[in-house]
Parts: sequence; C-alpha cells; structure tokens
Amino acid sequence: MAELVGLAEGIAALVHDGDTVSLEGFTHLIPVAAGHEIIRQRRRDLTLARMTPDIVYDQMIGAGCARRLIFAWGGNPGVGSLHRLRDAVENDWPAPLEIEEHSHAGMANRYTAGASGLPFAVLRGYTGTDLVRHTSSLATVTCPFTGEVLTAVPALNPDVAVIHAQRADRKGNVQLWGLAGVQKEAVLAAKRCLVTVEEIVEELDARPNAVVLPSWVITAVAVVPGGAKPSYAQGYYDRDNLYYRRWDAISRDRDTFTGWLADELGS
Amino acid sequence: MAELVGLAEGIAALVHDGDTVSLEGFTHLIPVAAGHEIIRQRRRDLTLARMTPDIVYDQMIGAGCARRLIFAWGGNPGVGSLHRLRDAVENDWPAPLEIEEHSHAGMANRYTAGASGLPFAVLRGYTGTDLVRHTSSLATVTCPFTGEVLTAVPALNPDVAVIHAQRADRKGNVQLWGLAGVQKEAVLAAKRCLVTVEEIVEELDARPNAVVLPSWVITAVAVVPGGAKPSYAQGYYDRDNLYYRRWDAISRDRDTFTGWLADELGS
Amino acid sequence: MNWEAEEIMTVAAARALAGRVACFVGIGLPSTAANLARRLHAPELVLIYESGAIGAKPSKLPLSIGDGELAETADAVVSVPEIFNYWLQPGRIDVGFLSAAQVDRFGNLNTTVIGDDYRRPSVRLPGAGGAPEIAASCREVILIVRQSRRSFVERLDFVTSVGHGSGPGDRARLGLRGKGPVMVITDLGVLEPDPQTCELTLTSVHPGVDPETARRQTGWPLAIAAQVAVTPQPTAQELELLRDLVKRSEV
Amino acid sequence: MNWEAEEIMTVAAARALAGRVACFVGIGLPSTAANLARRLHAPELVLIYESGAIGAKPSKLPLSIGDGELAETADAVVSVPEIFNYWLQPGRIDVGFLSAAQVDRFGNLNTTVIGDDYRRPSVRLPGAGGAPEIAASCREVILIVRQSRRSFVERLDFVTSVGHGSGPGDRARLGLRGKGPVMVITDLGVLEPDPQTCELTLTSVHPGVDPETARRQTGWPLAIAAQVAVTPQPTAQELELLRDLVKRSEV
Repeated sequence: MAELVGLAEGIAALVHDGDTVSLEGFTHLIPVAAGHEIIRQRRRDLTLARMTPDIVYDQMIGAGCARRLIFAWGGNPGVGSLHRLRDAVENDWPAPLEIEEHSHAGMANRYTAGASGLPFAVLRGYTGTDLVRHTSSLATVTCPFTGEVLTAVPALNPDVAVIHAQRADRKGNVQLWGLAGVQKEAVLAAKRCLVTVEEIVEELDARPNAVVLPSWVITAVAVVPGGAKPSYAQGYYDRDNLYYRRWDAISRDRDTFTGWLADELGS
Repeated sequence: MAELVGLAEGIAALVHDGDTVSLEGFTHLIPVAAGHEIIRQRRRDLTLARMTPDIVYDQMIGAGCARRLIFAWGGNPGVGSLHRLRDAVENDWPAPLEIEEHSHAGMANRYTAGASGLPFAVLRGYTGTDLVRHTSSLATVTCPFTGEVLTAVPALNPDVAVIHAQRADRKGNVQLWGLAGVQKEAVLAAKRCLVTVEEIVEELDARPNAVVLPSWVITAVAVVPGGAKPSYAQGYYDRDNLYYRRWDAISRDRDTFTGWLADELGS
Repeated sequence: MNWEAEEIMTVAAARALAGRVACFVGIGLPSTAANLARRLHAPELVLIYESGAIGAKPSKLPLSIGDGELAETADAVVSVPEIFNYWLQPGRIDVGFLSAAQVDRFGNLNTTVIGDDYRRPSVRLPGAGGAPEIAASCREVILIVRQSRRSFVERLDFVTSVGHGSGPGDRARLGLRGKGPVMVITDLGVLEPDPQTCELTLTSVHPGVDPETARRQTGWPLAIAAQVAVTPQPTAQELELLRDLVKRSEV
Repeated sequence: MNWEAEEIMTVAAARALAGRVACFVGIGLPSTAANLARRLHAPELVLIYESGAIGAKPSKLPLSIGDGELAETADAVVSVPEIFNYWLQPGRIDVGFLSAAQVDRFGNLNTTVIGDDYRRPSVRLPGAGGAPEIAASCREVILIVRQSRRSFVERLDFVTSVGHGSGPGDRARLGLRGKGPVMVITDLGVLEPDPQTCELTLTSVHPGVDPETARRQTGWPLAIAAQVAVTPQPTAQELELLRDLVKRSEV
C-alpha cells in the first residue's frame, strides 16, 4: 500500500545514486518538482530513462545527476534544442553522458514489456535505420508461425518510476486524466515508484479518460501542488509555454545555467 | 467511415458463409441480436471465435451456423454447461464442430496481436498443460536478450467482428463503457466490423471508463435497442440472470431447443 | 449453529485469505469466499476479476464474472488484455482462487474434458478460461474442490492448469513463477502439499469428518499428516454473513 | 496578397491533404498544415498526435505535441503504447507528416546527429521520436523540409527514418509496409519520387522560383521534371486562415 510522504523524504527513500530512474510524462503531467528535488539531493550516476527528455532532464543532466540517458526524443518541445543535453553529449560538460537511443514505439514497447513481466516486446520498427547499428539493445525475432522477421526490444524495468498525477485518495489510490502517456506502464514496470499529486481528495469520483493506479502498486505518494509546472495538469493549470521559451535562453550558456541552478535550487 | 444500416442489411452485407466471425463481449454488451440475425439468415460453415462463447454461441451452434469454434471458456456463466455446444462436440449434433482451444490470456493476446498488425504475440502461458499437445496454434519463441523460452500465439484477424455498444453519434463514432472486455481489439483486428448500439445520440458526452471507436475504423453501425439482452448494457438495462437459468432447461434437450428456434427465430 | 459442508468449505476458504492484499477471483465458491472475507477479517482485500474489475466491492455475489456491479464498484476498470498482461502475468497478485472438475495428487487441474479422447470426450467441460495463467502466475494458489473419487483422481483426463506438475522442481523447470497450490479446501477438510514431495496431504478435517472418510473419497492413496487438525467451527458471525450474502444474491 | 516562402510551403502541404481520412501529425509545420487543411477543404480530417489524441480539433496550434486542448477536443484519447501499437503500426493511417534536419535523394531522413561520429557529434539533434515508425507504417508520407545544401544532402550523417532506402524495392525488402514518401514540400517547390528510380525529382516550383535555384540549394545533382509545374498562388482565404491560426497561437 502506498505511503504518504513528503517530497524530500520520498526522494531520499526511493532514489539512490546509480539507480535507473524514469520520470515519465508525455508533455502533460511531467514530474518537474520531483526532478528538482533529485537535483537538490545531489543524486549522482543515475541512468535517466524517458521517452521525451525535456527541460527537467536538461536540468538534471546539467546539474550532473546523470551518467546515462535512455530516450527517444530529447528536445524542448515546440522550441528547439536541449542545450544542457547537447553540451553533455557534444562536450562532456559537466560530465560525459552515455546515450542509449530508441524510437517512441520502441520505448513504449520496452515499458509495456516491463509492465507485463515479459523480457522483451515485438514490434515493426527500426528496420533500415542507423539506430540498429548504434543501439545495442535491439535484436530481431522470427515469427514461429509465418517466418516473418520482426524487431525485438528488451523490457525496461526502472529501479524507480516517478510520475505526477492530478490526485490521490487517503488510501493512496492515484488518479490521472487527460493525455496519460506511458505513465501506467512506467509505474507497473518499475521496482518502486513515487507519485506526486496536486491534492489528496476524500473520493476519487469518476473522470473521463481517467487512469487509476491502485494504492497497492504504488510505493509512495507526495502532495506537491504545482508539481508539474511549467508543464500542465489538466483541470488544474495550463502549460507555461513562455517558460519553455525562456528555458532556451537560460540553458544556452553554462554560466547562466549554473546561476539558475544556484538561485532556483540552491545547487 | 461507418455506414448506418439496418441489422438485417448489415448482417447480409458483412457476414458471409465460411467467414471467421467474432461476436465479442465479456459478459457485458454481448451482441445477441446480431447473433440471432445470423441464425435467421442461415449462415453456414462459420468459424466462430470468442473468448467466452455463452448462450448466443450455443444458439448459433445448435442452429447449425458453425463449422469451427475458437475459444477459451464455453459455459453458461454462473449456471453450468452449454448443452448445444456439448451436443455438437460430444455427438456431432446438428453437425460436427471442430474446436481450437486456448486460454483467456492466449485469446486476449491473439486479438491484441491482430489489432497491432503483428503476426504473433508473446506471453507466459500454457506451459505444462495439455493444450500444448492439442492446440496446433501454439508455439514457443526465445527471447533474443535473455534466452528465456516463452509461448507464442498467432494473431487472430477475424473476417468480421460484431460488437454491441451503448451508443454512437451520427457520424458513426461508437462509445461503450463499463467492462469493455476485448471489444476494441476485436474490432481493430477484424477486416470489417458491425456495431449494434442502443441508440444514436447527437453528442457523445464523456463517460467514465469509456472506450470510443472512431467512425473511420468501423464498417457499419445498426441501432438495435436491447440488442445485448439477456446480457446487459450498463446504463441501459441489467443482466437477465433468470434467462441464463432458463436457457439451461431450453437447451438441455434437442426438441425443446428446436422448438425454441422455430418459435423465437423462425428458423 | 448448525452448518452445511459447503458452508464450512466457504468459511475455511475465506479464512485462508487473511493477510492477503490482492486476490484473483473465479466465479462460484471462490467468489463467495473472497466476498465473505471482505465482510469478515479482510475489508481491504482487493478483488480482481478477469473481466477487468480491479478492487471490486460487490454488495451481493455476482452471478457471472462480469456483472455490472463489479465495474461500478471497482477502483479501476481495465480491458481484458490488460488484466492478463499487466496485472496477472507479472506476478503482482498474491493469491489465485481456482476450482476444477478434477484434481490430482500434485494439485494439477482439469476443466477441459472428461474421457480419454480429447476430440470425442464423454463430457465436454467449459475449458481453460483464465485458469492456466492464474495457476502459473499468482504468487500462491488456493483450490476449492468438493472431494470425491470422481474429482480427486489418480490421473487427470486433461491437464488444463499446472499445480506442482509431476512433483518437486517441476514448476521451476516449466518456468512457472508463482508457488503453485498451497492449499486445497474441500467439503471434508484441507489438503496441503508436502514440503518435500509436493504431494497433497490431508492436514485438517472439518468437525465430524474422519480422515478415513477423506481417504475413501480420494482416487489415490491419500497421504494423511501425522497430526490432523480439526477446522475450527464456523462462528455465528461467519455463518450469518455468509447466509446473508447468499440470500441477497438469489436470482 | 503577398506571402512568405514559409506560408506557401504550409499552404501547399495543407492542399496535399485533400482526400485523406486520417493524418499522423508531427509538431511544427506539419501540425500547422494539417490544422489549416481542417479549416479549409478537409473539415473531417482526423488528426492523430503521438501523445494519444485521435481526432483532435485544436482551436489554435499546439506548441507541443501534447497540449491540453488536443485531449479535450479529441474523439478518443489513448495511451502512448496504444497509439503506436494499435493505430500506427497496422497501417491504418493514410498519411504521416514529417520534417527533418537532413533529407537525401531517396527521401531518407536524419533527425539524430550532424557529424561523422555518432558518439561525438558536432550537433546533437533531438533524435528519432515517432519518426521511424511513422515513416515505415503510414500508407503514405509527406515531408516538409526547407531546401538548402545543408538540409538536402548527398549522404545523411545518420539514417533516422527510411524513405525509399537505396532505391526501388528497398522498402519491400526491409518489410516496410507503407508506400514511403510521396512528396517533399519545400520553401522552393515540390519534389516527388520518380516512379522508376524513386529519386526525388523537382516537379513544381512555387511562383517566382527558378528550377535552377532549387538545384543550387540541393546537395546532390537534382533531377528536374521535363514539365515543371508552378504552385498555384495561395488564395486570400488560405492566407487569411493561416495567419489567423498562427496569430491565435502566439505565446
């Protein structure tokens, strides 16, 4: 059953140096506050996994939390590059960053296999691309009925999944709605998980397109209002598109970035 | 885009002798009226696929529509045997019935593979059971990353899927809610599909746990109020549990059954 | 209070759910026992039905595995592929509850056919349903089967679901990750697999049942534990709640 | 009315969607063009975003692929695994819209790295995202790329998504089931694969553009069709709707 914790306490208990960590959220409900707490607690040598690393991963990479990145698309959505990610890959700053690169379809299926207790998933993908030459976690598998050769990707089972949701009840059942991304799969694939929520409510009344994750598959819940900003939480607040543009300027230069890090996160 | 049709017209256009047909519905929203229309139109040599053949398949088998049954659990839920199914398997009455037998997990994954455009699906299942000796559509596949041997099932892509849903809008977008079973997968796996609905509404307002199947993946929609009786349509009517008990008596005896067939379906 | 054999069987099964978090429930006696447990000692027990209802809290016994009240009262409702792939298969569920037409000494189950010829059986049973994967993947399995020479057989006519296979180590060899059957609850008593041999052994009898009666109702030479316990009498509360549940559920 | 190169490029792309049912939309110009098409000649066009929105009808251009309005206006919202597995992979979607940093003469795309060394690139680009499978599985693909010697290259630094591979028959050999790129819309004109060789050939230019200009802006010896058409001028309605859309979408 999920335990109700403070954010700092939850990160301290669940995220350890060297872990494989997935902070998931496909544009919507990105667990930004949790990422900032990981920076504040100076976690190191993390393998960061995520379909769409965006500015919170840019910040974590720039802050030196990550040794490795498993991803499919690393950009500032609608704006451009992630400059800290680029600086790490292109110039090893602040530290070298290994990358393991997939497509969205591949990452989604890796989590799905992980959530399903299977060692791999099968898809039509990657064929003919240079990803096949550079990504070691790809293979082929032959259909035993038709002989057709398909692509196989290994299950992704993070040590910790961190997601943000609209709300939970007192028992720790979590509810999120709107674009639900791959969060259910990330949580079910992970060994342990932390969910930050906008609020705790007495009753999770039904919502359209809602996903409910029952308390007994969740390790800890922390109440963090606004925990997805500058991304959005449907029904709570909108995406702060201006911030995504501002991040481009902050992150472009190492000194501006380190100033931001000191000012905003005391890191 | 889905065409709005009458039930008789829809069955005549979409279901042909010799087809593989899936009337899906996991206890809830069983397309009974459509099954009865298939009996009335005297379709023959059908391969009937379904996870849980219940009384409508018992009726179709007793009426001589089926040559073959692909299934996982064939009973009268909460009551007992399907006597027409048993009579066909045990005594070839009214005609021999080939069976291809799976587990629920296997059937669900066969539809999922079909819906996903893959030739097969991988699961942990069947190992050590006698299904492996008797069901030819089973194989193994080896994980290219771990060497683990898993079970493979071939995709199931019916010629026609028939489902019942609560409602559709005028464009033919279909909405169903409550226990949604494997209906989305059956529709997306099938070459063509017919959806019977309780009603057409102007606007599909959001419902909790709703599945929406957009018009452009549906061949035809027919308005058939009560089309799932004696099963139930959440929000419209309850399951007629008594009818399931009565079916036990009707179906136990060939003469009672043929009388029922003549009286109820003029067949 | 007086009670029937089926009642003590259900009460014993409900008691066996103490301390469990999540239970994968088949229809019939397993569902009755799980719902009774929720009303007794396990109000937080998570009932999972293969129709896709997770955390269902029905007010009466569902007649079918997919009754409307299951979805209406569930914490979450998911598709049938999801319930098998995301919830059952990875081994998240503590206990699976199964019944069968035939069980053998290693707790293997037959729900497929009676008779020697699969293609032309003397009795065609409903088939596998969710059972093979429930038996494979739940952390533990509890069986509820009425005990007789017809149901407790020397050799299954068909192995639908694997218990302990042909004995120790067999589940591991087959890659089955749950522990398999830990208990068979019958109308006569309780059998448990011997820790060394995996063979089902009579470890308790219900009040008034002689171990020799259980042996006579078993199609193989039944092992009987050195110390056979006696099932505690059903309490008045247990019987009242059970009878109320059954009464409210009548069609 | 006067117009900018980017405007005619977007208008040409919107026009190319005539007669399509469902379109898998990437963010940026493809999204602008698809939303413009919905306001012009294709009000029923089904926009599918990889974030899980099927049939989205945004009132302004989403800045990201997962803006809230996409879910709020969609016919159906599904998970990200489902959008790729159930909707994209089986080839249900008529047309996929893609852009890239580099394109070669066979319409193959690079969105991964610039530079010879993948491990130490001179420019690290965002990466594959949904593109490889959009390029593989949509029935047809339309590319929108600004034309220059930097983007239209003799040899890609990295093949992120396959167009026509190394030429005729290559897609079939690779098991890619969609037709691949049928059109590349640039700020100078439109290129289409030659039916025999699959090589991208300039088949039309935008008003005022000389085919030789297009050739100079291409990193390989660009094939030019015997008859080069001229893109019809953007109409006042097209431009007004486009400008209104862009204006309403400013942050």
